[in-house]
Amino acid sequence: MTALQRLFKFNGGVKPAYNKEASTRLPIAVAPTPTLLVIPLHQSIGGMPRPLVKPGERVLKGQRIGGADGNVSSAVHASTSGTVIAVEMRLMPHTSGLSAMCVVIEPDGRDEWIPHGPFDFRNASPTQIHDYLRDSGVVGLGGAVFPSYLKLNPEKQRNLDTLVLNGAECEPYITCDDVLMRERAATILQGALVMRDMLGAGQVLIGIEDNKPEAIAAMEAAAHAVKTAVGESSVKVVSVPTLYPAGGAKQLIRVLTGIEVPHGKRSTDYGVQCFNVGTAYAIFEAIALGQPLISRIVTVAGNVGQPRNFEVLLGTPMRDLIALCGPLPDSDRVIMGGPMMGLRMPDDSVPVVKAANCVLVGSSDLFPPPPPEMPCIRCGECAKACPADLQPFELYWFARAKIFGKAQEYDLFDCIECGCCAYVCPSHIPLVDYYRFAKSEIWARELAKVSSDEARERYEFRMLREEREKQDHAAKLAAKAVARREKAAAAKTDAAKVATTPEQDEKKALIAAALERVRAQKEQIQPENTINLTPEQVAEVAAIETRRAEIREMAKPHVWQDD
Amino acid sequence: MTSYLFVVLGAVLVNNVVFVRILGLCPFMGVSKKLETAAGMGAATTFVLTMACGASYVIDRWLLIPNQLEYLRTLSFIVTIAAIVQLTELVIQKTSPLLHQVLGIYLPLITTNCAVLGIPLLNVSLRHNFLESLLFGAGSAIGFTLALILFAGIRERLEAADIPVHFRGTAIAMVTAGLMSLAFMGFAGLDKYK
Amino acid sequence: MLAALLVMALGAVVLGAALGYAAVRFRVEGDPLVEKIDAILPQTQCGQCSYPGCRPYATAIAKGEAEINQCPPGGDEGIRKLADLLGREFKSLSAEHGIEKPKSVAVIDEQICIGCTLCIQACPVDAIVGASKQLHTVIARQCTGCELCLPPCPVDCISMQAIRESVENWKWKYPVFKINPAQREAA
Amino acid sequence: MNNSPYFLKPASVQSVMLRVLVALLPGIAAYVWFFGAAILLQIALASVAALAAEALMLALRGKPLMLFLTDGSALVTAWLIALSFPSIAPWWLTVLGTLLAIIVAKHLYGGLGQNPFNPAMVAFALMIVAYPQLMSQWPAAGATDFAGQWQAIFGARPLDAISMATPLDALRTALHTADAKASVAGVLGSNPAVGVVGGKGWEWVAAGYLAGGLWLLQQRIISWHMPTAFLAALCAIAGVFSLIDNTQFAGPLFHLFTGGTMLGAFFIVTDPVSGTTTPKGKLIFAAGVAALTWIIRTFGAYPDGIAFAVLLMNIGAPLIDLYTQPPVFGHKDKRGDSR
Repeated sequence: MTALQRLFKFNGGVKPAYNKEASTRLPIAVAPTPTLLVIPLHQSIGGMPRPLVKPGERVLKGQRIGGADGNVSSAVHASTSGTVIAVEMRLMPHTSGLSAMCVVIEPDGRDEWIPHGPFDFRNASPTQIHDYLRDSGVVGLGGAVFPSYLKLNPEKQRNLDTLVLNGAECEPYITCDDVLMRERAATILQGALVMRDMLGAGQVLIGIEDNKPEAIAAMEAAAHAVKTAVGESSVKVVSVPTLYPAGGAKQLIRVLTGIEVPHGKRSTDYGVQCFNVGTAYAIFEAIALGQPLISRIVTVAGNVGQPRNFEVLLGTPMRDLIALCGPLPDSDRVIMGGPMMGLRMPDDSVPVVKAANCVLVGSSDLFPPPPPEMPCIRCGECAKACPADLQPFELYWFARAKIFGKAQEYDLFDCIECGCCAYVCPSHIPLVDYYRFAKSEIWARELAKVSSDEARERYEFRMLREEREKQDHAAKLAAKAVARREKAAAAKTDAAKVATTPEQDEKKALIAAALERVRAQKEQIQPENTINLTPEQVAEVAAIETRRAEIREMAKPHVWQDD
Repeated sequence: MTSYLFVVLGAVLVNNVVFVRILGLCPFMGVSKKLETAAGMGAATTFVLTMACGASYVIDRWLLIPNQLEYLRTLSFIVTIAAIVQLTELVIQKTSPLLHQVLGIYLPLITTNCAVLGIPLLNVSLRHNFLESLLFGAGSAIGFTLALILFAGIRERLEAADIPVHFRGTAIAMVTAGLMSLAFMGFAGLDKYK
Repeated sequence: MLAALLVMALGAVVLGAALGYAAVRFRVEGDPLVEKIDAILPQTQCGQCSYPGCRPYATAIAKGEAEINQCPPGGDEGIRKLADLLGREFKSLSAEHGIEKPKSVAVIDEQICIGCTLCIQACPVDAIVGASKQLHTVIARQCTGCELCLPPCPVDCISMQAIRESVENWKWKYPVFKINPAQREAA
Repeated sequence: MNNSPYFLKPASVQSVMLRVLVALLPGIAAYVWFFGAAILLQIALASVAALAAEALMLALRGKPLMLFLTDGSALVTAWLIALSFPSIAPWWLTVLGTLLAIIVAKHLYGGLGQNPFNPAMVAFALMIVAYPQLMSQWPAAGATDFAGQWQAIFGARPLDAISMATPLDALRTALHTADAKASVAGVLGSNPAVGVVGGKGWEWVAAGYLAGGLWLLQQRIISWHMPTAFLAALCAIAGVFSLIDNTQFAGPLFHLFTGGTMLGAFFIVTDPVSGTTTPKGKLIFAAGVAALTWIIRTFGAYPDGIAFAVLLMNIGAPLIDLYTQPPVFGHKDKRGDSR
């Protein structure tokens, strides 16, 4: 089943030490329920969900505690039954060390489920599917946590050829997808078939790096079982060469189909949709069992005695997980994710969230502090390693000097922050840090630009209004003066009875004049140089406008479809 | 035919107006911070210089020499150049307001760009005919533009370099111009080959 | 001598005529540059530049009447952009016009507000809502932090609060450049 | 504490520079064998001068001294200067050139990685413009008498006794003097400095550089683009012109194995800092250096054109890079020269 698939290559990539064996020796264990669950409301890309519970309230396992807010947002659920003891700011699993709104639940130990049951998606309208998946909180579990309902929206999909299931898992140390595929291959496949039916996709390609032969065998067996049982033959398990970052959604799509999805485009525009195997598993649980996303598989690895994978309730403090694996005394940091892209946690008390595929314990022996940063010698190693075909040293050159426009011209926003460039750099430059810095500066600037445009509009409107009020006021005064004069004149000559009240006419005329002036003024705002242009100039203006639009598009917050 | 080619090549490379004749340094230093403005300035100068060479040849040949007024040469050339610059400025202001704003004070500065006066005078002393004058003017101006654009390319990169504080800006630009001049000395002798 | 005079006079007439024609033919009206400058200005409309708003200041810059370093909310970044656009040298912010402060929004202390509407009239972007004798409040999202509402308030109930850093607006910091710490300030 | 990635590939600037120095050794060995130990003296002089200048500039600029002094970049520059200068040039010529290279061409631009011009070639060009005589006195093959060379370097003895013009110089002088009868074969045939394909002895030095360069290629310190494009373009241009008129234009083998061709191809043109970095740009850059080298060698006033050719292409490098950016992932169809 694997033999016939033609594979493609992406440029660049690196082969770091994988260190995956240690955590795959033992099967997945269920982590015990902690004494306190801290469930952040914001666990996906998009808007912060609204809290739906109050302190003191009793919640059941699977009860929605955060409701999706806005077009891109995903619900959050109680991981077990218990009492809400607080809805407050708590330290987030984020490098910034900042806090955000969390629901703190004290479990009652009864683990009592909220009533739930399967969801018949085949007889549901697209809107119902959309709402159901949104409220079941399924997001991409590969690390990007993009809400899955937005990618499973059947209305928008046309001619979807391929559903890619991402089991590549290229980051060192992480094995959560590996063991999930080994142990629960059939469920993953069921989930994949559900997604395929929702999307109306032709084939399902399951891409797995060839350093996970057990997972490939398990998935193949499951695919074979499905084939013999229901004659389903659209599923193919494909072994892909082990090369970091083959598990990036764009890189995997490239390897499996040869299609390159540019930054800012959706893969569905090219007939492909990509999900992580863990997401497929979660989709199956949500659809077939009616269970929202309340737990996930997490690899605990690095500087611990016995690395292992756990099925963890969301909200469990990382400290409790690490304690299960026998942390070593010289541990000095906790990383969420792998060593190439993982985020350094402010401390080990932060909770496991939907994005946490791995809790990596570090020490200065395991991850020594980098040697001093040397100047870039433009050797081009980073360009050779870059899977996005960028020129990292140019990006660095301009990001370091804070010349962000130039960095953007060199396609800063096509960077997926995979870390390959920094990994190979002989000058030990923290390249990715420079890109993160430049990107967040540019986003901040874009936001400032939007709000300043809004302020300009409001200011100009206010100016216009004040001008109008002034003119109205002057008109009123003038009208009054005229009226007074006329009254006096009328009294003097005693010649009364003018058919219509001139006062009103006058006022109307004055208002009309004022409006006319405002209109004329508006017209004058047109800059003179946009009239009488030659066709070339018009074309040039149009070209500039499209370029600007592109830049705006590029500068939009970068959304990974990696799951 | 080859002699015309040598006039142009000589003017562009071997006797590059900026790097070898060291003329027109003010706009060279002033308008080379960005590639686009450098190209704009180069284009404007090319236009002015070519026009100036043609006009000055006509004036010199048909007006000054017949009337034995060679002593008015410098004066009349300056007037002609000033008028052509003024004309160019008006046209640019209309057709590309941004370029006009960016070139700013440098556009009228073409008037006092010594290259623009120097090349017509060199034309006279080198006894160029009309076509040679035009080619020499255009070639020199292309050499000027080339210098400007190459320099701008380097300066755009230098902008982000960790240059010692005291050398930032014009200082390092002067050093760079010197080294570029050194490189252009490699062309020495090319126009005298056989 | 006469020939010289004639030649120069002839030249003057011919060139003068050509220039005169060009001046008419290529006349430029309006100034599109103002738009471009205005787009760079932060639109706080605070008047710290000594002009009544961002657009008047933009007009003044375009005319060459104002320096580019008079806008404290735009900061060094804004000055750099203006310098780039106009091909002028970068200058640091002029001290007499103020200093660059962290972006903040106005907050009305509702215990003290007497509902006098003076701040509503002062706000250049209509970001304060309320009516006479009623509590006023600031629409934080639309407040530009211009501080123009502070002086008119008779009871000093408006204060400026810096925008707090959150997980959403947190920015990655500039990587520590171990080689030359002085460069960070300069760059 | 640092952010991701948390572990790095073992690689360093120092090891890159060290391997470049190692790759120069075969060429240096041949140099010593044919032309005596004077070159070792020059290398020592240049190294000391370079390290001193580097230390001075680092101290003045307030940079960590040991970290940068030990990165090896100054030594690479020094060795290239020593190898491109005549080995019997007076000591002050080498030292002055090295000081100018390190101080002006390197540190005024911000030091390692930021210089737009190749420092070694700046030194060569400055010195050959200022002291054309001294820069054209090359040792004759077999003249390995170290005492005589010592005296030449430290100024006691006139140079002419142990020096002679290189084949390139001889050829250029003969063809330039408008002697209608002069031809390539005639000039080279009668010249005692000419060996099998290039200069006597020099061709072995060139072979040494070639060997070192191939090792660098194998070590992936340099990419194949630059040396290949440089050598191929030089061959092609020289070949075409010698086919047209072999009395006036020397053949490709002569060009490959005389002057600084091999040193240039693997050690000078390949400098990533002052050269281009995109694959297409590298090809254009190296071919441009080759073309200019041939033009200056054939028509110009200086005996070897590599230094000027490299500097001239250095000037254009930022623009070449700008217009040869490779297409980014997903943009392969529409990009190219769109900037």
